Amino acid sequence: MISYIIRRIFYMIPTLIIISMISFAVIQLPPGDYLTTKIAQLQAQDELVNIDLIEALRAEYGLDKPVYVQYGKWIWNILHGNFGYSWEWQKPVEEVIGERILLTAIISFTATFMIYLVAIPVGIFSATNKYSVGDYLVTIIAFVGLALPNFLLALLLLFIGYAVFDVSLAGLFSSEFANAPWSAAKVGDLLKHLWIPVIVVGTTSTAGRIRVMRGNLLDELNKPYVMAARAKGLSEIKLLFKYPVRVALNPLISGLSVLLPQMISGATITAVVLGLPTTGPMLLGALRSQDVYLAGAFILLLCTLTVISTLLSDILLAWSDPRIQYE
Amino acid sequence: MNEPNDTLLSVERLKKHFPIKKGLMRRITGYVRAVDDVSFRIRKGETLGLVGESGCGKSTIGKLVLRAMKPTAGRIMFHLDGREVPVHELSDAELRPFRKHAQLIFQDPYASLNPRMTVREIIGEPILVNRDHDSEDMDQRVAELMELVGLDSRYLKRYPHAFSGGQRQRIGVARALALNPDLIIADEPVSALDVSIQAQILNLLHDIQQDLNLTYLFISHDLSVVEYISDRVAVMYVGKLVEVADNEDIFRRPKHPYTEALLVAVPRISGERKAHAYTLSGNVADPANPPSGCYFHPRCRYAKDVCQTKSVSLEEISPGHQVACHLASELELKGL
Amino acid sequence: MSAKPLLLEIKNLDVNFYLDEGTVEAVQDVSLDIYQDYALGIVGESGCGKSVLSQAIMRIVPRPGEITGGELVYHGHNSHPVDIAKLDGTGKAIRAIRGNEIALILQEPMAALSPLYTVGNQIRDALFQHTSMSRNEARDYIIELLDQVGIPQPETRIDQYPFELSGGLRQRVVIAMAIACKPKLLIADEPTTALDVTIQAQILKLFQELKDSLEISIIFISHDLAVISEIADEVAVMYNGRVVEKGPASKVFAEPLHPYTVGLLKSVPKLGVKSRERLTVIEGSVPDPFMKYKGCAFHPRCSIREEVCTVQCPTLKTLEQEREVACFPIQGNTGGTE
Amino acid sequence: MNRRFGILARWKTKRESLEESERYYVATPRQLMWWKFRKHKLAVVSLYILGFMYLIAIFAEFVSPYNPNERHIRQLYAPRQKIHWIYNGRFHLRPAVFTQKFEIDPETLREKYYEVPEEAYPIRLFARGDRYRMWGLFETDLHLFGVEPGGTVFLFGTDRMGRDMLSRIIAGARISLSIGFVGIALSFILGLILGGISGYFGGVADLIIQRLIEVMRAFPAIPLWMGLSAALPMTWSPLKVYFAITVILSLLGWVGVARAIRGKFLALREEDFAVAAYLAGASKWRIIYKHLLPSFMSHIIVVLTLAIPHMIIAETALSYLGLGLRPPITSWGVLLKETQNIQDMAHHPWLLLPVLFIILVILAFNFVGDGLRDAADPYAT
Repeated sequence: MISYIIRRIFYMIPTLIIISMISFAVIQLPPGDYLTTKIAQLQAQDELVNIDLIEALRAEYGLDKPVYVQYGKWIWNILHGNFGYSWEWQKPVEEVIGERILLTAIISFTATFMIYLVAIPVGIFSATNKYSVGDYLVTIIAFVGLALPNFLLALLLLFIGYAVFDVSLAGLFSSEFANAPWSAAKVGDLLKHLWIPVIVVGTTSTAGRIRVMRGNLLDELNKPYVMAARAKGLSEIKLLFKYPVRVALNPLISGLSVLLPQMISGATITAVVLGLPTTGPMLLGALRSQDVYLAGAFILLLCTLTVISTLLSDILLAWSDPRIQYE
Repeated sequence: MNEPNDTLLSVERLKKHFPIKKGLMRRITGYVRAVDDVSFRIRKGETLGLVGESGCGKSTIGKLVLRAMKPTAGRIMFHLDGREVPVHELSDAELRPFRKHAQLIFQDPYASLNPRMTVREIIGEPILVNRDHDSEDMDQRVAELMELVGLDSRYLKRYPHAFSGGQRQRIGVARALALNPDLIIADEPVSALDVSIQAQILNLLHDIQQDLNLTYLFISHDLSVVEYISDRVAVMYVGKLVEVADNEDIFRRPKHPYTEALLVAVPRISGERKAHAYTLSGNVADPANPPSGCYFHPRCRYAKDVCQTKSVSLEEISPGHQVACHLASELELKGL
Repeated sequence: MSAKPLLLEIKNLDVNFYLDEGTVEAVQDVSLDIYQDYALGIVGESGCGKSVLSQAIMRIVPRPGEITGGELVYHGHNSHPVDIAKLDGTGKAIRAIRGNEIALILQEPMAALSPLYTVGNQIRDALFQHTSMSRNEARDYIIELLDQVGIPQPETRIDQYPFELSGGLRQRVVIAMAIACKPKLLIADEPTTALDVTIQAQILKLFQELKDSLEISIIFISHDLAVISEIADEVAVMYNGRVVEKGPASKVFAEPLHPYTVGLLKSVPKLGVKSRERLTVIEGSVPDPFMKYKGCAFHPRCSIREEVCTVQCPTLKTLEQEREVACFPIQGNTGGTE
Repeated sequence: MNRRFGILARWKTKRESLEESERYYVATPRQLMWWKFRKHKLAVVSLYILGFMYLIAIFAEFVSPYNPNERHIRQLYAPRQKIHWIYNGRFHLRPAVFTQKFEIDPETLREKYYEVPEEAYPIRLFARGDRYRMWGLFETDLHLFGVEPGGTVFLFGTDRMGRDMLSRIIAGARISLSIGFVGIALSFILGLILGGISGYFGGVADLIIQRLIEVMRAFPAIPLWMGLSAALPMTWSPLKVYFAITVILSLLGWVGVARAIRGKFLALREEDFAVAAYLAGASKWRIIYKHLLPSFMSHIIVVLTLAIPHMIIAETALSYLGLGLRPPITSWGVLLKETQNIQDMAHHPWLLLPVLFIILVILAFNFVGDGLRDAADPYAT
C-alpha cells in the first residue's frame, strides 16, 4: 500500500509540471508585456504610476528575459509562497485567493459528497426494481438532470426564486456576514446558503452517477457470485449489500478522479451565475482585466487541487479493492 | 544439418521468454519462460499431437511456428520442395509468401470470425490478399472450399451470426485451407464445441488430411482427442517437452512420470467405478519461477535427490522415443 | 434404488424463461428422485437445461425465469416433506434450506467468489446464517474445513483473496463453502469443467471422499460423460430441457438406449480404444432453445426416427429394471410401460 | 443465455418464413444496428428532433421571419404574439396574429403590451420579407412564413433592442449546433491520430500519450477554457473567434476519443479474427481498415455523439460568461448573455426561451447516444 501511494505521488510530478506550464501560458498568451500595457493604461487615465513597484516587479519576474527564464522565476517564487501581485486588488495574490479557494473546495467537496449520498441509494433502488414505475421515473429524471448544464440550472433556479417566490438565491452569505470575520454564526450562515450551489453543481453529476450505479449493479446482479451468495441462504438485503453493491461501488470510487475536476469546474461557472464569493467570479474578473498573475495562480491552484483529489480517490480505490495493491 | 528428407518442419532449441516488468521504471524483474528450449520435428503428412495443461506453453509454440510472434531464440526450419525456409528469421516482407504454407485453426469459433464480414469475405480473404486467384475465380474457389468442409455454398453471402458453433468452426477450417497450405496448426480446435459437435469437426479434419495430404500440429489438452487424431505425440510441462513418441508408445508405454499421471487422471467411461489409483498432487509450476532441477520433481512420486538438483533434457531412449527424465531407464510406468 | 430413503422428489418440473424474444422452456416435465447417500449424474450439452434445473432446486432461477409447474418435494426435514417449489422464493423457509440442507457449487470457481472478500469471510456467511457460531469458533472451524478439502496451510489461506489462489484451490474453497453447514444434498454444476485434467482428477477424488465421509447426496452435472461415469450411481441424460434417458450409471453407459445417448457415447473418442476410423457422429447441431420443436426435439438429428416422432413428444417410460427412456422407437421395440 | 444463441435468438422469434430468416442471415452490420436502434423509441424520436433542428439551422435565413439583427424600435421587449384562429368575428383556417401596442405602466414605468384584435394579420406561408443572401449564393426575400407589411409576427417576442427572438434563436441554432460538430470533428481527428498511434505502435509513444491523456483528464476544464478564451485578442474577427473557440474546446475534447480509440485498438488487435487476417498475409493497412476500423467505428460514433452536447454546453457557458463568442455572432450562449440580469428575465420570461432549445438538443443527443450505444455492437448478447 505504501509503495503504491509513493508510486502515485511520483506519477503526479509530470502532471503538475504540465499544469504549471499551461497556467503560465495563460499568463503569457495575452499580447504584449502586461506591465507595459498596464502602465499605458494608467497613464492614459492620468493616474499615478508607482514606477518603483513596476520596476521591482519587472526585475522580479525577469520580464526582459526569455520566456523560460520568466517561467523559472515564476515557479521559483511560487515554491516560496509568492504567487505574484494582483493589480486589480493591489495586493499580493496569495492574500486575495486563500479564502476563495477554501470556499470553492467546500462547495466542490460538499457537492461530491451529496452526489454519492443521493446517487448510490437511488441507483441501487433503480437497479433492484428494474423496469418498475420508480425505475422509469428515476431514469427520466436522471436524463433530464444529465441534459441540464450547471449554469443553466443556476439561471433557472434564480429565475424561479425571483419570479415565483420573490427571493434572491444568490450569494453564499447573508449581507450581515458577507464581510464579517469567520465565526460560528458565519459558518451557520454559510450552511444555510450552501445548498443552492451544491444542488446546482451536483445535479448533472448525480444524474450521471445514478445511471452508472444502476448499470454497474445490473451487471453485477447477474454474476455467479451473487447466485452463490444466494445459495448460501443469505437474505436478499444482506447479500445485495455485501456482494454486488460493494463491487458496483468501485467504478464510482474510481470515477471520483474525474468527478472532482468536474465539480471544481462546475463550481467555478456556477459561482459566476450565482455571484458567490468563490474563485469563479474573481477568476473571470482577473481574466477579463488581464490581471495575469491572479488568473495564473487561480488556474494553477485549481488544477493542483484536482490532481490532489485524484490522488486521494486513487488511494481510496486501492484501499477498497484488494486487487489493486497486488498489481 | 542432415535431415531425413520427409521432414516438413523442424524446430530446434526454440525459446520464448516474456519479460515481467515491475515498479516505477517498468524494470524487467524476471522472465516467464513460456517456451524453453523446445526441439521437435514434424514429418510430411503426419499429425503431431501437442498435449499439456493450461499455461504450459503449447499455444505459444503454435504462434511461434507461424511467426505470429518472434521467438527469443532457436530455429524454425520449414522444408519445401528441397528448399529450407528459416522461419525464425524471416522479415515481415519474407513472411508473406511463407504464410501460404502454414495456417492456423483457432479454438474459439466465435472470436476467430469477423462478425462484420460475410462468409465469402472471410474464406476469400487469404486468397484476396495473396492474389492467389483473380476475383471471378474467387467465388468459385470459396464455393469449392465450402463444399469441402461440408457447408452449403449457397450460404456465401451470409454473415457468421447465421451459423452454429460447429458450422463456424467449419468456416474457420475452410479459411485455413484456402491457400492450399502444407502445414495446419490446430490450436484446441474442438475444445470450445459441444460434445456432439466435436466428432463432426474431428472427422472433417481427419478426412481433409487424407484428401489433401496435410500435415497437422494438433494442440490440445484433451488426451482422448489427441490419441484419436495423432500419429506422434509430444507432452509438454512448464515450457519444456518432457516426452515425445509414437502414439502407441506414449499411451501404452509412457516413460515420463508426468505422462503417466496425465493418463491416470483422464476420467474414463468404464461402466464400472474405477478407484483412483493415484492422483497427481499440487499445482503446475509457475513458469516465471520454476523449481530447481527437473521442473516436475515437486509433484513426481518417483523423484529422487538427483531430480531436485540436476536439470533434464530430452533424450532418445529408444528409436523415436524421447524422454526428459533422469530415471527414464529405471522406471516401470503404466500405460493404458 | 428403493433400498435407500428418498431425499428429494422432482415431479414434472417446468421452468420457463420469459424473454422479450419469446419464451424459452428451459426445463420441461422433468421428474427425478434423489435418494440419501447417493449420487445422481445429469449429462447434457449446452442449453439443455441442466444448470437451470439445479438452480430451480435451490429456488434461485434468475429472472425472467420462473418455475411454472411441478413439485420439488424435499424429505430432508425431520418432521414432514416440504414442496420447495411452493415456498416463497426469498422467504425464511427456503433460506433455511439453502446453504444449510442443500448446497450448490457453481461451474466457474473464480466467478463464484467475490473478488473483494477473503476466502474465510465468504465461507463464514453460511455459518453465521445457519448456526450460532461466534467469529472465533467459525474461524477455527473454517480452517478445519479448508484442511478437510485438501487446502495446504489453511491458516494463511483463510485470509487470502480468491485471486491469490490457483484454479484448483479456488474450486476447493467453493466446495468448502458448500459443505460448511453439512448439507444433506450437494448440487455440483460442472465443478471440474474449468480445471486442468490433473486438477480435475484431484477434485473428483475429493468428491468421492466427501460422499463417503459425509454421507451426502450429490447431484453432479456435467457435459462430460466420463466425469459422470466416475462419480454417479444413477445418470439422467437431458436434451432440450427434457430427461430423455435415466438409469443406473453402469447400465446406461454400457448399454445406452436413447439414440441421443447412443450417439453421444459413440461420438467421443475414448482413451485406449484407439482406432483411426471415423467417429460416428450425431448430425446437425445442438437445439436452439428458442425453437419450438414439434414432436421429439431430437428427431431432426435422429437416425431411427419414425413418423410418430415428428408429431408427438415421447415421455419417459420404464423399460426394464430401473431403465427409463423417452423414445417411441425404443419403447415400441421393447414394449415399455408407463 | 449462452452466447452461441446470442444474436440468432434475438431475431429468430419474429421470423415467420425462411426468407425472413435469410434476411437476418445476410443482414449487414449496419442493418443490424439500425434494426436494434429502431427498438429504442426515444432515441428514434430524438433523432427526428435533431434532424429537424439541423434542417432549421441549415435553412436559418429562410425559416426565420426576420433578419435576426433587425431592430423593431417600437417593439422593445414585446411579449410573444399569440396565434389566433378566431378573428374578425369568425373562425379562420389561416391563423393570424394581432398587432401589439404598449402603454407605460404609471406605477412600474415599464411598457405594458396589449393586443389590438381589430388589427389582425393572417400568417402567410412563403411570405416576402427582409432580403438576404441564401448561403451567400443568391439573393431573395422569401421566408417560410410572415405577415403582410405593416404587421409584425413575433412568435417568441422581442429582446431589449426589439429584435425578433425566434429569428435570433434560429440564427443561434446555426452557430451553437455547428460548433458542436466542428469541435467534434477536430477532437476526432486529434483523438484518432493520437489514440491510433498510442494503440497501434505502443511503446514510448503510447507511454507519453497515455500520460498526456491522464494529465488532461485531471484538468478542471472550465477554468482552463476560461483562461485560454480570455487570451483571445479582442481584435479578432467573429469568424476567427468562432474557430479559435472550437479549437479550444476540441483541445480538451480529444481526450475521451483518444482513450476510446486506444482501448479498442488494443483489444481488437489481439482478437482472433485480426490475428487470422495477419496470418493469412493481410497487410497492416488492410487489417486496420478492414478489421479494426469497422469494429470500433460504431463505438467511436457513440463517444462522439455523446461528446457533441458537451461541446454545445461548453460554448454556451463560455459565451454566457462573455469569454466565448461575442456579438454580432448570434449563438444561444450569446443570446443568454445579452439578457442582462435576472430581473430582466423575470419581467420578460420569453428571453429564457433559448434555454429550452439548449436542453431539448442536449437531451436529444443524449437519447440518440444511448440508443446508439445499445445498437453499437449488434453481435453482443
